[in-house]
Amino acid sequence: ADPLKVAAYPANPPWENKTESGAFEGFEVDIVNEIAKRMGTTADIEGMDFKALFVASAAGRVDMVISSLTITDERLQSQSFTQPYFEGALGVGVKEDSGITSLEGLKGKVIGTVATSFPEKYLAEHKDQIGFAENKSYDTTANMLTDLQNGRIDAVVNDVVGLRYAFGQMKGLKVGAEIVTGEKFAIMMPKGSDKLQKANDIISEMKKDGTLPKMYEKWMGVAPAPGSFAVTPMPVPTSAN
Amino acid sequence: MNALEIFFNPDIAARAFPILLRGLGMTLLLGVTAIVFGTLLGLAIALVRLFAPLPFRLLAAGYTDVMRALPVLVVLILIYYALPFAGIVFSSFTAAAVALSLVLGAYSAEVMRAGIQSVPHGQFEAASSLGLGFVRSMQKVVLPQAIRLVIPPQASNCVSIIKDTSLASVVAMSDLLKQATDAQALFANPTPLMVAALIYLAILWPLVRLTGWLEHHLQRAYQR
Amino acid sequence: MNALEIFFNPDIAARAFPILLRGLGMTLLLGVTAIVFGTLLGLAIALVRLFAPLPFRLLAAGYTDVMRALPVLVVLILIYYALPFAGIVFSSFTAAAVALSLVLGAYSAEVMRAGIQSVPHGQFEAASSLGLGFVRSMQKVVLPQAIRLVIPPQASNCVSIIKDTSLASVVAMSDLLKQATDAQALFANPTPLMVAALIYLAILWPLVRLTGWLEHHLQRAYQR
Amino acid sequence: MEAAVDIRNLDKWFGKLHVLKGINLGVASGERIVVCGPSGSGKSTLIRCINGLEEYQAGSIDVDGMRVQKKSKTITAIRSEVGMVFQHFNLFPHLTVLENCTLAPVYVRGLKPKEAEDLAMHFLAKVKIPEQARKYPGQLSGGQQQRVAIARSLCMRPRIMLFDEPTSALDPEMIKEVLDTMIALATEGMTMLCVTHEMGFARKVADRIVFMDHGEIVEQAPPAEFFTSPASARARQFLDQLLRH
Amino acid sequence: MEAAVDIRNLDKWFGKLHVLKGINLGVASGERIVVCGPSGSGKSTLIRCINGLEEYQAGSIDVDGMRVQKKSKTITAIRSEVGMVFQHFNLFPHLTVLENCTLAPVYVRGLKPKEAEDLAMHFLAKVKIPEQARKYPGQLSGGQQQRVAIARSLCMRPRIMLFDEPTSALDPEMIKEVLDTMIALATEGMTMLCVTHEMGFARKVADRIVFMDHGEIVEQAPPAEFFTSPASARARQFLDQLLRH
Ligand SMILES: Nc1ncnc2c1ncn2[C@@H]1O[C@H](COP(=O)(O)OP(=O)(O)OP(=O)(O)O)[C@@H](O)[C@H]1O
Ligand SMILES: Nc1ncnc2c1ncn2[C@@H]1O[C@H](COP(=O)(O)OP(=O)(O)OP(=O)(O)O)[C@@H](O)[C@H]1O
Ligand SMILES: [Mg+2]
Ligand SMILES: [Mg+2]
Repeated sequence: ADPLKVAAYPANPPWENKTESGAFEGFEVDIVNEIAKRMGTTADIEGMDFKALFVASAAGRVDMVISSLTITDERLQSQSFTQPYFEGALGVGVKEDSGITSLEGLKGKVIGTVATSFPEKYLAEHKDQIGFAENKSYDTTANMLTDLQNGRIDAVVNDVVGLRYAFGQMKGLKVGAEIVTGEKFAIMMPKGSDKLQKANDIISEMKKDGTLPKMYEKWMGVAPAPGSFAVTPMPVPTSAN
Repeated sequence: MNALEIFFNPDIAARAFPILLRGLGMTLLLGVTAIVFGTLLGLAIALVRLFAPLPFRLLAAGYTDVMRALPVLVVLILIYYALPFAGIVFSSFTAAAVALSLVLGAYSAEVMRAGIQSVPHGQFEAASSLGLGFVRSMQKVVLPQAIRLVIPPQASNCVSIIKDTSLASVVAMSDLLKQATDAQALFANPTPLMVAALIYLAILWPLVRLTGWLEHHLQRAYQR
Repeated sequence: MNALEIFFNPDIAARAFPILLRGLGMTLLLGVTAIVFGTLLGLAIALVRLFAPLPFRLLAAGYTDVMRALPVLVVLILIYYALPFAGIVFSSFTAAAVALSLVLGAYSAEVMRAGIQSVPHGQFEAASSLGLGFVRSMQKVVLPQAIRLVIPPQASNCVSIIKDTSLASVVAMSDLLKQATDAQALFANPTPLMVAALIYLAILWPLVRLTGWLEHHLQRAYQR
Repeated sequence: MEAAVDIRNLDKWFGKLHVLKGINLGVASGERIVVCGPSGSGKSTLIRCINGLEEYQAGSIDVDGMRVQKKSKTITAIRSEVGMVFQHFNLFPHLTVLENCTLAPVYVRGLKPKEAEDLAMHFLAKVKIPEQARKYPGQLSGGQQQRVAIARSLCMRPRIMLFDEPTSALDPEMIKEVLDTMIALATEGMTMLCVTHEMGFARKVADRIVFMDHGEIVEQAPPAEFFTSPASARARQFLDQLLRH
Repeated sequence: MEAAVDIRNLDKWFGKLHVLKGINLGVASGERIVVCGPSGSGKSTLIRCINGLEEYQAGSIDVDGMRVQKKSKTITAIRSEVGMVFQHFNLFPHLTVLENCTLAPVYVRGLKPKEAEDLAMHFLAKVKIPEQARKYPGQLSGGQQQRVAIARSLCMRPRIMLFDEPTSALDPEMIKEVLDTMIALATEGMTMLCVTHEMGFARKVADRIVFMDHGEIVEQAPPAEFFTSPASARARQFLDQLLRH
């Protein structure tokens, strides 16, 4: 069979990340590699800008997209998703000395998010409630975090796991607050892909036979909670809830 | 779904249009800012290069050369990402405006230098002989004559700079192009990009034609 | 830590250098590809614009106008992000090469058209009278005479296109600029960017000077 | 006598301007014709029609029995039968004199470069400038350039030569050397159709003088007759003006 | 009599070229001097030094008692005392004739625009072209342009006028109208230093003729004496050549 064409955002550890040698590694990388193996082929992963991921999938340029993508109703209109395998939460990344410790602390502040990401949409929907001054959208996480360090923005909102991981490397930044959103991370595929059902079945298997929970533990440092998405097989989602 | 519905989906076009218009506003504001400051900077550099003491002349020559040799995007990224290490943090808009002005300044300087040099030396001498000082001679005698020769190539420089405003999207400024790519990702449809391209065309095509026309009709020696 | 240590940290420069060299390779490869195809395309368009039947002539004129009115980055993004919806999927390199070639083609066409038009009509007539066909007349009589006038402005077009290779970084191609910004993020230090800027300067400054020289020495009517 | 050129009822317009009006002209093989007439009378246009540099709208032109039509296949064949010499020489400035002469023989006739060079040297000797073969046109005087242009045409071994005011762009000192070359050609029996106002030349070599005015052939006569007693008032007036200068 | 211009031991070099060699020349107020000499003898350079358009390296020039030094404060004062008329007029092509004349009075003398215009019209009437005031220089003949240039200088009410071959770029028909204007000026008592080869003019108005050669003043004499019996061989030779043309 042809190799599985996978698009990934190349700088999103621990989900997926390009190493110095140019190979991909990460939690979702392990998942798609295993799916490919069980389909009797290999995964061919290509790095793209975050915005380009949606275009690639919508245009049928790739078979799968991994990038800690949240299932949303809007995305379901033009894309398909497999069942979720992780319950995400948003983190508010700030400078260590900023004193921001909650969502309320963002009032009047300039916030950064990645363009077209779930957090960007979340902030747009909660703009009045939070009362932030401005939301700047970035093409890459690296640029966004650089600007946070430079002080061009006061805070960033992104997937909390990724932020924690990044702040392990970058000095002077921390996660100031966590926002529980109940968002579900899954693999995105072209709408109505003929590989969708097969991929979903394999994920169910991986959850049942313990492969997926093991990968979870390897990358997140803790075992998944019982009853969490990482261990519960589910059907192909038709809505965000 | 046929090609037209994909690339010019009227529904998406309608929803994307207000988003794009906001971006267009930023693009135009940036373009005008860069043109104003870049042109003034260019005039200053041209005057330094022609009339200042030698070390300053060399500095000005080096500046124009470096700015014409560096890609605009590199200048922009240096200003946006490298300067903060020296404690200078510009907003996207300021960074883009500074970068474009610096670059336009270099190109304008070349054009203006040529324009001023094309005014016959006898004009300076006649002005001096009448007792006019350097500044007055420039203002009343030399520059008004140089301007005819300067306008066409400077118009073409301005068109280039307006096109280069699209680079601001790279440093997260919400200009027309950035709004369009974001909207394209949002709607998972290329219509916003196509509409943005048409907006660029609508602004720039007439300007390109105007530049050609100016070259034909204005770039001759002064005569009546 | 003083400014020099921040902006030109020798240790980081040494570590970043191999990474940047890889990017430089891509940049040069992209530049050369675009120049080769862009120049050929330009020649074809110029010939169509001068000698083809009217509808083709108008098409060619429209093409050059549109390409000169659109920002290069917009062309690149259309090709990279919009074409996939039509099932045409290019890699970053191909997309960038196509975009730059298309743009250079338009600018080259203008330059070559002017060059060919500057060859006196009598030269075509003499060639025809001797029985030479259109292709041979072009190849042996007209183009060799046009080329002297074409080289200087085309050199300047090529410099622009080499500068524009930096735009490929926007569609995730690992060119010199992209490697530099990535390395800057990796080392949290602006040195890689500064080194990259110096590399651009080292390549482009001589070219800019050469262009000026060519304009001075070659762009005159043919004479011996 | 076979007709080298046969022009019948030729009409040509430039847009709305009727520049050739029902021209009939036969040129026999070996015949030497001088065409004259006031400026704008259509002389250049007429001879440019003969080798297809201009299209015509009505009537016909046959050269060696082949119909002249701009977009037809025979045009190349016709053009290699018909040599043309222009007022402004139109040498190729980027090629040496020798290369000017060998270009068409090599690429149209398919000669080997060596053969073409021998041929070129032969004709350059004939026009008396073999020693200039390696120079570029820009290094020669006007008279020399025009002689190169004649040699270049001859290298295609044409059966008919057309000249369009070949001496009118030359300084007076150089006119003679070009006319001498043309007289030598005529003496060898070349069919020639020559637009010129050099009446000395016409008197000496022309079999017939064709006088044109306003796109029409007003009068044709042997030179002796034409110069002494022109039939038409227009020709008389033209000759008067010519002599007064 | 007070000295309007006092030049002492003036030396000037262009790089290594010694163009003025120890010039001594005094011009009294109201005096009219014509400077002549072969091309390259330094005539233009001498009068350009007087209003500071050229720097000099040794010696001194005083105008109305003020030392001429290019970077000094007095240079503006000197320049508004000294009018200069150039060979090529150097009118400002983007300004009307009137604007040419009012520019310096307004910005240097500080006149009100209305006053400056009245003054300009006065002098334009004097040079006999008040009706051209609203035209641009490009619309005038050479002679008219030079007269405008003279009027423009006069509007600064200078005490001394310098002329550098004011008629040598003019067609013969126009020389007279400019010379007449200069003669009228001389008649009114203006101090004039005039480089010209118009010997008729020199004879009529000059108090003294200064003959230069190779950067030196070779001879000074009233015109009657200079033209009839020049003292130096070089002046004789120069006059011979001038008359032969
Ligand atoms: N390419 C053209 N387009 C339009 N009109 C033309 C063109 N060439 C020639 N004509 C017109 O056709 C008429 C005949 O021109 P032609 O050059 O044949 O005259 P001629 O007899 O050769 O004159 P001359 O002695 O000046 O060379 C003139 O009125 C001329 O203006
Ligand atoms: N700007 C300059 N730089 C160098 N040399 C100069 C310059 N101006 C004049 N010269 C030289 O100085 C010498 C005197 O020149 P000047 O113009 O004063 O002569 P002139 O007597 O006015 O001659 P002409 O009658 O030709 O106007 C000449 O040898 C000239 O070549
Ligand atoms: Mg003719
Ligand atoms: Mg002089």
